[in-house]
Amino acid sequence: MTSTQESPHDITAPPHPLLPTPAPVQLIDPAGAAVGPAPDRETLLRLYRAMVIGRRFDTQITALTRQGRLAVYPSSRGQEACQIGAALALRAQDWLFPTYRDSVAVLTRGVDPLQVLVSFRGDWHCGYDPYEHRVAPQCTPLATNTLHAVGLAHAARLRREDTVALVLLGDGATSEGDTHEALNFAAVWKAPVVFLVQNNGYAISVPLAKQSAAPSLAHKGIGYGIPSHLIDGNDVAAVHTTVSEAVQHAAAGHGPVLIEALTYRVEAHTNADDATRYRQDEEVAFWLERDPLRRLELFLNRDGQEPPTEFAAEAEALAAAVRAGTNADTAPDPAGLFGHVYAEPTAALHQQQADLLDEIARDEEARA
Amino acid sequence: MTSTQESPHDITAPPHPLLPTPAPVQLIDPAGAAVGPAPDRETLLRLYRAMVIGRRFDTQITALTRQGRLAVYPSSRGQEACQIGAALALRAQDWLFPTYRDSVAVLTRGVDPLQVLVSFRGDWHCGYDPYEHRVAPQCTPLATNTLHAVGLAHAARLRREDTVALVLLGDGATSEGDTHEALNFAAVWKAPVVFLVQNNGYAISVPLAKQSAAPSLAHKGIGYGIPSHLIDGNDVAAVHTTVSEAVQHAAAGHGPVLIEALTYRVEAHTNADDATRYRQDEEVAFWLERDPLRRLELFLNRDGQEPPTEFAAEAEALAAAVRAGTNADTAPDPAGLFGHVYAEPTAALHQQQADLLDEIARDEEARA
Amino acid sequence: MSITSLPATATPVSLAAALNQALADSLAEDERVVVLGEDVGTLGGVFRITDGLAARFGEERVWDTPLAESGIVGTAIGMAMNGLRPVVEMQFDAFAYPAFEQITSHLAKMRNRTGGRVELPVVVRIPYGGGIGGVEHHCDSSEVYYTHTAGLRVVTCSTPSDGYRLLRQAIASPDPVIFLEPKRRYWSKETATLSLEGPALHQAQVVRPGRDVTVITYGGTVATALEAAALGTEEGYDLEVIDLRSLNPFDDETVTASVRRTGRAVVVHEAAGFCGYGAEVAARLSEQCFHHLAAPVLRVTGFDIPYPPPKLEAHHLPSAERILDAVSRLQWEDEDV
Amino acid sequence: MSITSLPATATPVSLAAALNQALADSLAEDERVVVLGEDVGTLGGVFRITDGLAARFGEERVWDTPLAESGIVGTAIGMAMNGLRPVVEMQFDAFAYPAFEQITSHLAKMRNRTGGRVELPVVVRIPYGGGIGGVEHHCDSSEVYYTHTAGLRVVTCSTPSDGYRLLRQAIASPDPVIFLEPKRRYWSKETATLSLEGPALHQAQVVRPGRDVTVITYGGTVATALEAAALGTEEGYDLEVIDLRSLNPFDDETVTASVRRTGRAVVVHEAAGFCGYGAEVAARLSEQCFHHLAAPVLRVTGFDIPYPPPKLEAHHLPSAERILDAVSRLQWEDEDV
Ligand SMILES: Cc1ncc(C[n+]2csc(CCOP(=O)(O)OP(=O)(O)O)c2C)c(N)n1
Ligand SMILES: Cc1ncc(C[n+]2csc(CCOP(=O)(O)OP(=O)(O)O)c2C)c(N)n1
Ligand SMILES: [Mg+2]
Ligand SMILES: [Mg+2]
Repeated sequence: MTSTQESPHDITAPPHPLLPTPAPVQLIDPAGAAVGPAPDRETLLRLYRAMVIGRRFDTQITALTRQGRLAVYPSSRGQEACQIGAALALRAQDWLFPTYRDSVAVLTRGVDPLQVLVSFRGDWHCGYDPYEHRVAPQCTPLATNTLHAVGLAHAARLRREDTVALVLLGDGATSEGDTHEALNFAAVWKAPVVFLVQNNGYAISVPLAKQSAAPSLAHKGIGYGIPSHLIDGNDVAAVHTTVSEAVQHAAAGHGPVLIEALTYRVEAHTNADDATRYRQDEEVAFWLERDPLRRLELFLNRDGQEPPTEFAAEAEALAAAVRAGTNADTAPDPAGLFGHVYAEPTAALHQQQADLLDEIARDEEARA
Repeated sequence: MTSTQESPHDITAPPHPLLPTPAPVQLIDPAGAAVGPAPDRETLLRLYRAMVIGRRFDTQITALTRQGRLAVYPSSRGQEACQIGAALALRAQDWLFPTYRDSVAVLTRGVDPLQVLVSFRGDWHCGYDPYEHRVAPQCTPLATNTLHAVGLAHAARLRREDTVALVLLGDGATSEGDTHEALNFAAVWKAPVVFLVQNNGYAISVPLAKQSAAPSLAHKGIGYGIPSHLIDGNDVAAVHTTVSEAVQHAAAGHGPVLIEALTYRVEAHTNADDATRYRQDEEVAFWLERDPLRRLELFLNRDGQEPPTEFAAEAEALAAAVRAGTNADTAPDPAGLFGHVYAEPTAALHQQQADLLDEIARDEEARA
Repeated sequence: MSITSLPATATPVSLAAALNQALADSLAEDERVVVLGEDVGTLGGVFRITDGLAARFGEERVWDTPLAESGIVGTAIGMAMNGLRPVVEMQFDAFAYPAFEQITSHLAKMRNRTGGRVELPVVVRIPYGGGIGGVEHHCDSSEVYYTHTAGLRVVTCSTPSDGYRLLRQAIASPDPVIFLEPKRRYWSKETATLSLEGPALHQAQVVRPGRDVTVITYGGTVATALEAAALGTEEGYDLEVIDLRSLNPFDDETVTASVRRTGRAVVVHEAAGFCGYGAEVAARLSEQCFHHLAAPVLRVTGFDIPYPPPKLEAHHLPSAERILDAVSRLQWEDEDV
Repeated sequence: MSITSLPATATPVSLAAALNQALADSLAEDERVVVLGEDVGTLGGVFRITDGLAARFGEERVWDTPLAESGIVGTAIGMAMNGLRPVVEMQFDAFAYPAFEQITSHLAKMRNRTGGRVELPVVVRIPYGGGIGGVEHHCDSSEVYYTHTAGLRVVTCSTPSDGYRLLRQAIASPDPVIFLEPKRRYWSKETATLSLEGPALHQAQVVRPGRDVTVITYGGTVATALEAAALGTEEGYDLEVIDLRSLNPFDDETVTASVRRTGRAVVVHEAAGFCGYGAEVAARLSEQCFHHLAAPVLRVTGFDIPYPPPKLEAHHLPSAERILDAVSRLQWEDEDV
């Protein structure tokens, strides 16, 4: 055998054009050093700004949740590189299909922070107008949003509109049948969809090993004929670059792309969860060491460059606005229960609303 | 570059241990020539016998269906190599999970031919005792049987029983979410299951190209960590050998195997279908040329050897028994409607049964 | 052979042809309408309801999907979010169950959860019910799963002319509609001119006026009730028959007016009786017409069993005789129980 | 902390702890019993109902599945075919919908389709209903989807001691059981000795005897009805409260005996009223007790809307006051309508 044949396994080359590279794509390593072509500084500063703000938004909500001001909050902490790298890869005409976990992505897309919080405060199911920023309602039934993204993207294609749909899902959600159907429909229809799996290692308490025995979740793509990428999800440069290329690929009519981003959920599943029951402090510490925001900071700091400081002030202002906006307890109008079940309330709903309002009036009278 | 590096793409080697070979595995070619290590003659004769009988059974039912003696029949014609090669790869302690299409596999497993026909005659939903020959009821809701197979196999493993479950499904059924969930559960649990996809090119009228954009359906395996094989489904030797090895693999505790067998449905989807609406006669003719039974005959005939003739007589006897057994019109007992909804009929069901029997009695009286 | 161009003059037309015409006319009039499902393209559907549509309107308007019902409804939801009006076909009743989560958690709720900002004008066509000698899983009457789910309109049809009108209205509706087609009536013909004029989507119709008893039904059993009414005259009963058409919302006005007049009611459907649609009808009639009722509202329904195999289905399905039996039990002589 | 070893003497015990004990005792007594679902292993379930079981019985008896509900129920069916008695957990009500096809087309029908040869002793545990400040998709009352499906037993529990008994009976049942756990009562305590003695799986129970009105309810609203009964005494009403426990089959005997005595009935549940379970109760009471009823059977239910967000759910849920309002409308002075 010649020496060229004995060359070590090349981790940058996939064994099949549709398979991911064996090692996750990384452009900036955990120490903040460039290991691949990073985006230009302007892009990186856009990403950095959003990450500073996103992190502050998330920690602020977690704090408010601890004070009981929210019904529930599934934190994005640790996953900001995925959510922001991806959200900022979208063009104005594209759509984002987020899950309950992706509040930071929703914020980054331009949705008003207090509108993001409406559902977590228990005021209403979706607090923003999905059409305003092209952000679907945050989705709770796992993997169901993947199909919505495919349908929306396919409709855009039928209508000759240049729109890509980016759908976010977790490692656990990849096990649901809907994910399979969505990948398949997208591939057969060549729908312009980007599937971004945020593999944070857990579905609530269930670790990836109990979720999948595949070499990687990105290895699923080839079974649908979808090109797939495995990336370092704590490297915002890798996420942004890969998703941007995927959006271009989809927009160019080449069909869907599947991306698996390896990341970690730093907080518990939600404030109601007790993560100490199923994971070790050392594991969390390991991942805190790989914090995506710090990594970008290290990169921006390299060669003694100073990262901009004005974003911190912006983030604090947003946090203050969030605190102020959630200060007062809100009471949504009970009449709102009946108005949007159908385009026009049915006779029965009119009656039920009248009965309720009457009951409330009687109660108030009784109390007065 | 050296010439070894320029050697043509090797179709016998998969690019990854979990991927299928690019070209389908074939042991006997359409002309009846050996192109790989065929099973021994004794095994081939067992297969041949079952194919002669299975073919006759199928054509007999199709004829009876034309005469209106059956409610519906989805023919196995053309797929005998898949169904028989696979069924005969099972050991007594293994289970078969067939679909509506797999009557020949069910017959081959030992189920009484008239019991196979009970459901197609409209007498009852499942006409045989699933435990007698370890054959699940023929399954109509697509892909749902894949999960049953995984559960049964996993239970066997938990109980330290040496049982493998073989589940049959079609190309269309691979699109259903249940197939995905079953492959994933099987892989994560290392359940002893063999998934055999009979890719006959169509789901009723829908051709494979509208069903999947994957390089092959067997390429789905790697996305679950399941070793996968693409085989010539009209080559009973390839089917039998591959499924036998898969059964061994699963029985040895190595987990599930996915096999895609390329075959063709010669008849329409069922007797109620009009296949001329969606496929060309030339396509059917092409596949008739690749008939699995004839291929085995050619192989057995090679070097002037005579294939045994006694199987034809056996097949005729079975066909005659089927004709005789379906001659009289049967009328199942209406009381049977209520007896097996629950272990014990509820008070309400007792009442409904009494009402019905009373009504029937009154009707008969009126008619008398 | 395409059945998509019927003349505007009265002519014998089957329910299947009328529904095909409704789809064709909706596709022609509104470019946002698309038709998708298993085998709806080249084949024209296993019941040929979409026959000829792919050829006429092209594969971008009418197409075969991969085989996955959750996928079909889920992607239709996405399409509707983006301005289309998808009409999807579930091949048979029981094969809509894989789509149950998409229907229940999204199709039904999207308008509500977004405070009216996102509407989903999707029609889910489901050939339902028995009476065609179909094997297991091909004959379910699944209406209650949908009528109990707030946010869905649920509609049934019973005749070609009404089927045409209802399907067109369903496609035009801003709400998601579960459109139940009684498969055993697909081939029943009626001499009619297909037109949009007639009752609105939410209205019930008195299809036979009568004095003695109100028979309330829908879909496949409307014809059975009419048969009972015809037979009933021989036994001296004058039955009023109401075709509900819209199962949700329920047209209280039409139904209670009739029952207050007749004082007696029978509800008829194929689905199992227990927690069946007839329970709602009986419950609300008791609430709304209590002092007008001379007898309890009786239900003539399928038994509380899985749908039986072909050779036994005749026992299961409500017959004209069984309806008349119920009528005769309506305490005509004021016996106490 | 494990809550799996409770003393046999009467002691305050929550519904959650009682259900945990029922699982532990079933696992200990019958080696065929296995427990599986999302997060039921290491975490002990999001409601901790399976707390400590994996540690005590090992990962081959109690384990975390991949995240796919159709997969969970579908594989449980296969396991039951092969001699096990799986108890599966659906994490929340709306997350059982992906399993709807497996439940409806297989779990419910397998015994029937095989003429009794294959039985599926599977228990599907579903934490259901609202009242816990849960966000959308976490608070559905989905009982009718199951009660209308022949072949399934459907059971609800309302107290720790009864929850213990019912769950043990459900696991021992040869039929598939949908076991609905009212999540807002998980933390309600009762001083009780957990035992198997008491009513059978299919029996309703009069949980408070009374003379004037029969209030029929189940699950989460039993406590509400008892509250109404307590308040009602002040208003001069003596309410009898029946906890149905088994929603399918329905215990006609207990319920009609009560209503024939009281002559008045109110049905209470959280689910939407339209085609809700109360419709069946009202319909069959009208059929069976027509001449005993002084007033129509009234229903106090959730509105016909998707389950509302946390801050509005109190308006939606039946309250003791709303039950008493209905009681007061039961035509005590024989007004005609
Ligand atoms: C269909 C469905 N089943 C169960 C749940 C309950 N549930 C909510 S989040 C979750 C875990 C999801 O894990 P993953 O997809 O990895 O996302 P992550 O929360 O880690 O971001 C589960 C089981 C749900 N929301 N939907
Ligand atoms: C869940 C479900 N959806 C739809 C159907 C209706 N149906 C019966 S067979 C069939 C096509 C199946 O194609 P394939 O899986 O390739 O199997 P084949 O009939 O070719 O053997 C369809 C759509 C069904 N039986 N189950
Ligand atoms: Mg996760
Ligand atoms: Mg096929």
